Amino acid sequence: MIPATFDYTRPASVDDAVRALSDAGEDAKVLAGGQSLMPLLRMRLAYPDALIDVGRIGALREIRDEGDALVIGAMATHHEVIRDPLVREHLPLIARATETVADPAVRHRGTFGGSMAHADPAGDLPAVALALDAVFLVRSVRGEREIPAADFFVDWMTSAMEPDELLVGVRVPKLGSGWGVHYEKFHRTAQAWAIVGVACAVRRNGDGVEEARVALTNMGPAPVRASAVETAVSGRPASEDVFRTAAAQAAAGTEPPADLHGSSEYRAHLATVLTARALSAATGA
Amino acid sequence: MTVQEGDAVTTQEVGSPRKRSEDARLITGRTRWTDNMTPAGTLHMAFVRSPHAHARITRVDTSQAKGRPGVVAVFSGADLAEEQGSLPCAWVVTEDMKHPEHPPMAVNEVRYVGEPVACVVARDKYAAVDALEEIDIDYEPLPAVVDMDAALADGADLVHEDLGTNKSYTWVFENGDLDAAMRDAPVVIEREYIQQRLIPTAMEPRSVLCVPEDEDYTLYSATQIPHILRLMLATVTGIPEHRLRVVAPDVGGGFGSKLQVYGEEVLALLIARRLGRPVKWTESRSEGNMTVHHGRDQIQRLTLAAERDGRIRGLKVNLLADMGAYLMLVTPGIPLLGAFMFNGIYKMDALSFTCTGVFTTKTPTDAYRGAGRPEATFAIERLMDELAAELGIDAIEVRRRNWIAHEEFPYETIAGLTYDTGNYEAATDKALELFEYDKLRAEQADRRERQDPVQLGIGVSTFTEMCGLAPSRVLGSLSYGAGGWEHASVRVLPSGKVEVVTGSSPHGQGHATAWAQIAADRLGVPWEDVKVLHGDTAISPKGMDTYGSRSLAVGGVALYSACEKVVDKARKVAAHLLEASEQDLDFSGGRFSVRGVQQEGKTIQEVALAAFAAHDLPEGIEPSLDSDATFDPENFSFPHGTHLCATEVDTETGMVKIRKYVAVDDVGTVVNPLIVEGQVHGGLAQGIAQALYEEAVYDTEGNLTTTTMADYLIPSAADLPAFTTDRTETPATSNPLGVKGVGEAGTIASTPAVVNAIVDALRPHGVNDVQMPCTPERVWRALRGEAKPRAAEPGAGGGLGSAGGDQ
Amino acid sequence: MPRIRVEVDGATYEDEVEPRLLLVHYLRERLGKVGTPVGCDTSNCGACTVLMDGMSVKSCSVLAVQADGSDVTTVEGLGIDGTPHPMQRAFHEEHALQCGYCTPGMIMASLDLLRENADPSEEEVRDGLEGNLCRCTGYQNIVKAVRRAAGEMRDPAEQEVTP
Amino acid sequence: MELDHDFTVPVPVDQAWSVLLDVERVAACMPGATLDSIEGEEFKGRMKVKVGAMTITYRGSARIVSADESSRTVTMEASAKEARGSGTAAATVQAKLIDEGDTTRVTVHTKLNVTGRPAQFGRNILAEVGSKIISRFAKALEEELESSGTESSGAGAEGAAETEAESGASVTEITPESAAAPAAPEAAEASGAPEAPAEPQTAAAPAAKRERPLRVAREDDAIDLLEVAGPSVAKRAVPAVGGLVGLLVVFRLLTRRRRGRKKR
Repeated sequence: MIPATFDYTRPASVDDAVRALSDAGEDAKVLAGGQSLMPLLRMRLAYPDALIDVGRIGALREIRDEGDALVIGAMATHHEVIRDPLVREHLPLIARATETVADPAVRHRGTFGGSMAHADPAGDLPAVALALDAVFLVRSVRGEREIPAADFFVDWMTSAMEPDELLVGVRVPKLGSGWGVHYEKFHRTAQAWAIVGVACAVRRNGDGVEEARVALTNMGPAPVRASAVETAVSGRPASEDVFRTAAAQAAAGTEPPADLHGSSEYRAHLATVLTARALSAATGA
Repeated sequence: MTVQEGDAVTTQEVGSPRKRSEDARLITGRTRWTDNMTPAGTLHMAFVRSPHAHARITRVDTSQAKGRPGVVAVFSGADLAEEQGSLPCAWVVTEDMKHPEHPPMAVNEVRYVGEPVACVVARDKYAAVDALEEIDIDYEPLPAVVDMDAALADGADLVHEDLGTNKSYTWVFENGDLDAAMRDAPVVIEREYIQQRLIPTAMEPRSVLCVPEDEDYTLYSATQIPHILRLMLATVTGIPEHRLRVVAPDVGGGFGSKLQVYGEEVLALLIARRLGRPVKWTESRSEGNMTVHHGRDQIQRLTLAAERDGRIRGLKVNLLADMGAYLMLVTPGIPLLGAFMFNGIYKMDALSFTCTGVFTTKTPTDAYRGAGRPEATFAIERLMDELAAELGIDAIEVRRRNWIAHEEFPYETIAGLTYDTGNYEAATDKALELFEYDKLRAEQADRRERQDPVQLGIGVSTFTEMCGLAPSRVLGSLSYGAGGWEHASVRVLPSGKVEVVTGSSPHGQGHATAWAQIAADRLGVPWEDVKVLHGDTAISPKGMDTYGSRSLAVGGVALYSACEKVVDKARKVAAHLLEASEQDLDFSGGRFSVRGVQQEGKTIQEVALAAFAAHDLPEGIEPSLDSDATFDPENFSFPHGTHLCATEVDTETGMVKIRKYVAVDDVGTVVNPLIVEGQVHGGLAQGIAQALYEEAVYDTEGNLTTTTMADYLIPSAADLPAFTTDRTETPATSNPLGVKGVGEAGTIASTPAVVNAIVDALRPHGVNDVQMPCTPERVWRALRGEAKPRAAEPGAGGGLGSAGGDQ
Repeated sequence: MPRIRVEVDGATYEDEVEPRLLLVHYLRERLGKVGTPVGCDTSNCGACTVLMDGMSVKSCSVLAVQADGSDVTTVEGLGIDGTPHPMQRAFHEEHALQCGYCTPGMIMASLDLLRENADPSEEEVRDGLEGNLCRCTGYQNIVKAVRRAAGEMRDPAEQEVTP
Repeated sequence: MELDHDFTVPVPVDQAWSVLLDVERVAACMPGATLDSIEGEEFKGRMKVKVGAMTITYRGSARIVSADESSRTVTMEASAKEARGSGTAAATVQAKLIDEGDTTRVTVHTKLNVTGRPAQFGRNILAEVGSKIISRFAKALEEELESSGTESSGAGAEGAAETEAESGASVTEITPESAAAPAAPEAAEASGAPEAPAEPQTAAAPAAKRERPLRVAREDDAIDLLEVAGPSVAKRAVPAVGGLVGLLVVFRLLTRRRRGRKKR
């Protein structure tokens, strides 16, 4: 299939980009890596008037250290994120989860920010951002604002960004020492979307769990934190039994979708199994 | 021609792992896919397709589209109604078979999602696709018919109102006294198995290019059947056959899906005729998933009666086979190809087979790799495992007690076929050894003991199949519309180089390599000196094309015969040149020599040159060695083998992982082991994919929800295991080469091996079936003891509308 | 219409293109580089894989305008003066193709794989090719071919390092 | 896809019945719908469904096919085609009123049939979007019926309030730090105050854009392309609005909206 026509601009700077976005009106779309957008265009499920290609704005590609956080430029590709020494050192969960996104060729083009802005509940990275309490840095001609991950993912493929806003980067607090991380992705074939995914970070204190962050992929129209699980493991011994018991609440309060790849009921079940496994893997238990 | 003659041949080429001559262009991108060709002036077609499973077309307004820039013409079905005819079905399986009209482009009514309704012809693809949006069509929706059982119920909504029923036919085959077999049988096993609907998914999407020249038309198509297509196009359109040339250039896989006469092919021809310009159409994958014929889709209701010792008494098979909305080229015959395979390799006293073809508002079904035989093999091989479980006998042992022993061949089966040769014991013993069966059984016991969340299962499939389609007399008895012969001709050029022309039409198998091996051996010329020509009705005027694992077993044998004729002709010329009698000539290594006087001889190249010069030929001999031959097999070929699969089943998530897969196949004499192994690998991948991944899913309203590869899951390298393959070799006695087909064997054998392994892992949990594809959710549900829900619940990797509408 | 400048298989092209023109269609229909085929419309199959500035991309999911200024290598650009590239040769030697439709993409993806991992294990090859579908081979011989090519490609490299 | 909704409104059955017979009012409950013209009994309009990067615009018509006063049942049919594709959408809505004295129980049974691309994916776009649209329709109908009881009280408040209270709240909820919509957060926090959301709506233009509810374009009005965005935003926002107060807000705003019909 073939995309419908659209106008195309390739701004050289963030300022130019947000201006172009503002001028283009609400039916414009930002073209980042295009790995989610291109299939939609080709299937004619999307009809943007204009594409603002931010692929050449070098500043958006940087991954920088801000002391207690990393700021990952929206246009850093998955490939770059996976290999970035800062990410690997301070935010290995992001590297791990990104490795599971699509396939190598898609990871060469697809971007960290693009995945976030697409806000696909089956995407792997939104749950990771949620688990890590990331903050989304958003620009428009009206200025700049920051949106915490908890507010960013609003609904099925819908983020809190306005049509005239551009995601410029994501600030992710470093986890510091003592944390173990894991992303447990469950899918039928290597290329397939996650039926359920669990992003997990656990800080251990000796044999016990001091703090846990657990966020779920594809367990609702947007990623969700399994806060009941987080609470249930905090302060408890890092053991499989504890994890299993706590994980039994993983699906509490979620509204998992039912589709070709899994029923709601099955997803709810999977969430419990996978959460226990993710906790174990993150703690080496 | 006798087997002894075959044995006399020195076999240096046949049996050697020749690297393929086809590869050079394929690895460098110098390919000739149909879509690669765009003659000057080519126009591009695009289709508006029905979004409805079933609807009346009340209005088609093409006026806006006609005004779009770059648009040359727009046609609705009504615009072509006078000339488009009806797509052919060549297999009228019963006298009273209901056989509806099937216009290439819908005129009054649409009966599946994706059926073409209107067509834009434009200067380029982009302009054509844009104009589709401007075509305005009104439909009056009619009820979708999705579920086969419901379709047969009284008062059911009808797919074809005028037929008065959704039943196309009921076809019955019976042999032996089934009632007696069932009466007081100590063991009776009843099962219902679902053969889900599959989408063949050749990597090359369909493509067709029609180039008109005066009153002649050359149609390039990604087809398996250029010869059949030419005849059918002539029949459908009334364009005389001799005005049509069909070319199958490089064809990127078929697996049965390109064994078809598609509406788009007919329309490309008609529109090229109307516009007097080349017309091309290439489908997109999502378009193709809706419109390439689908495969399988049967509900199998089975009753097996057996003795306490495991010996089978009889088998009753009741099939519902989903035809889809129309009968295409061989749609109704596909399930009947399985009729003779339900007994598998086993002896039994009675077999009763009843198949009902059912119309639904879905894409028509037709041949997909194995075509009827995988379904039958699945049924009997699954039942053998069920029987073993019922009796507490090892799955291998129960098979041993029933299979035809090697000394019993030739053996006439309960289905009336004569299996010429086979050695099930040898293949099984070899497979067990490679598999380390006992070791894995021990591990299985250990995991059961430990209540390991990951259980191990072992699945067995001791299969055979009938292939090498087909003896013409058999096809005739099954009311098939054509014969099953194949043609080949051999041209010996003046320089001694050889051109082989074959009626088989490859699409990835490697005919050019293997045929050259056969010819090189028979003629004693270097392999490099043989060029194989195919896939163009102007070059290869006679043929029955490629499907049903027939190329080598029928077409290869035709070539063998043609080569024999060349040698016979050459012998006459050589005898003349050597002033010896024919009987005194030996032919070996491409050289005729006078027996006892080895230094006196003529090479076949020298003889060819002499024949060309024609200066000194014996009386009554034409100046040519060229020969052709047509081979009509006297019997099918019956490859067999033993496949063993070990699966690890995660009982917490339902995820299945193949731990080990061993396939020992007996495909008779092997011409090229490299190619044979490749065929087995690819066949395994597709059979495993049916067991674990693939399903075409329709919702209750008849929408296909697996239109993309994101939803119709084709496994990648990361999803499949490494296979251990080996062979035993029991030559076929039905042809002089001793060969059997191999193209479908892997697919036929592997599906039940995988499912048997999954069920074996879960049997202690009370599970005796998991419906295909065995998605994690289905496995999980089976573990929870859930009966198969017939409700319209999504999920489970499947939905409604595929074979029976349950999931 | 935007004007783009692209180097493809060593030749430079400058063209005006519609923004919506897919790179693969640009290659096939404007440049006549039909060696790179299209197999799907959701970027699943990988048949259209090419290297863009040395990295594998699915050319059906890249706009021609996005390739402006890039260096694109297709399967047609491999090998030197008619001598096949070791990867192409390995695919032939190991019978890693049947119909050959996935082969251009498979070869390009395999080259990308070796760029990062010169000596991949069987499992690494399988994982690395997760984005390329083949319907004929069952992948077994593809995996063998990639590992064979890796071996052949490592050898000359080693010779260079240790003169 | 079949969906059932059931609610009770604090108006007598006769009053609710008269609303149900007003196709314009009922059609107006369809989120994202725009009315283009009224031809006799038939209402023509369009509906733009926008979810993330996906957009599908439908054009079609709606009409009452039966109204049985004795059983207090109205059946309405709507059918539409994609403006740029071959797909269709059809809905049959059967609303039944049950007299419960001062209140009326309403059951709404909807049969939704979508064809074409949105129905052709395993990721269930149809279920994700369709059911949410219908849920919002039922919710809006509930509000419309309730508003009929106090219609006069809202009359005359000229169209400042373009957004349902719940959407207003949701917008503010999801963009609490929107520089361009400084009033929005306050509006969210003050959602208990009936008038509060009205004011920020105009100020928070970009924010409100994504979450515009239905408006009906009059013959004398310019055609407005509207959209449904993030269909379950409303659902998420409901708790923020909360209980009876929220309902009151809804009811007031809707009343004014109906009177307002102001072009954006």
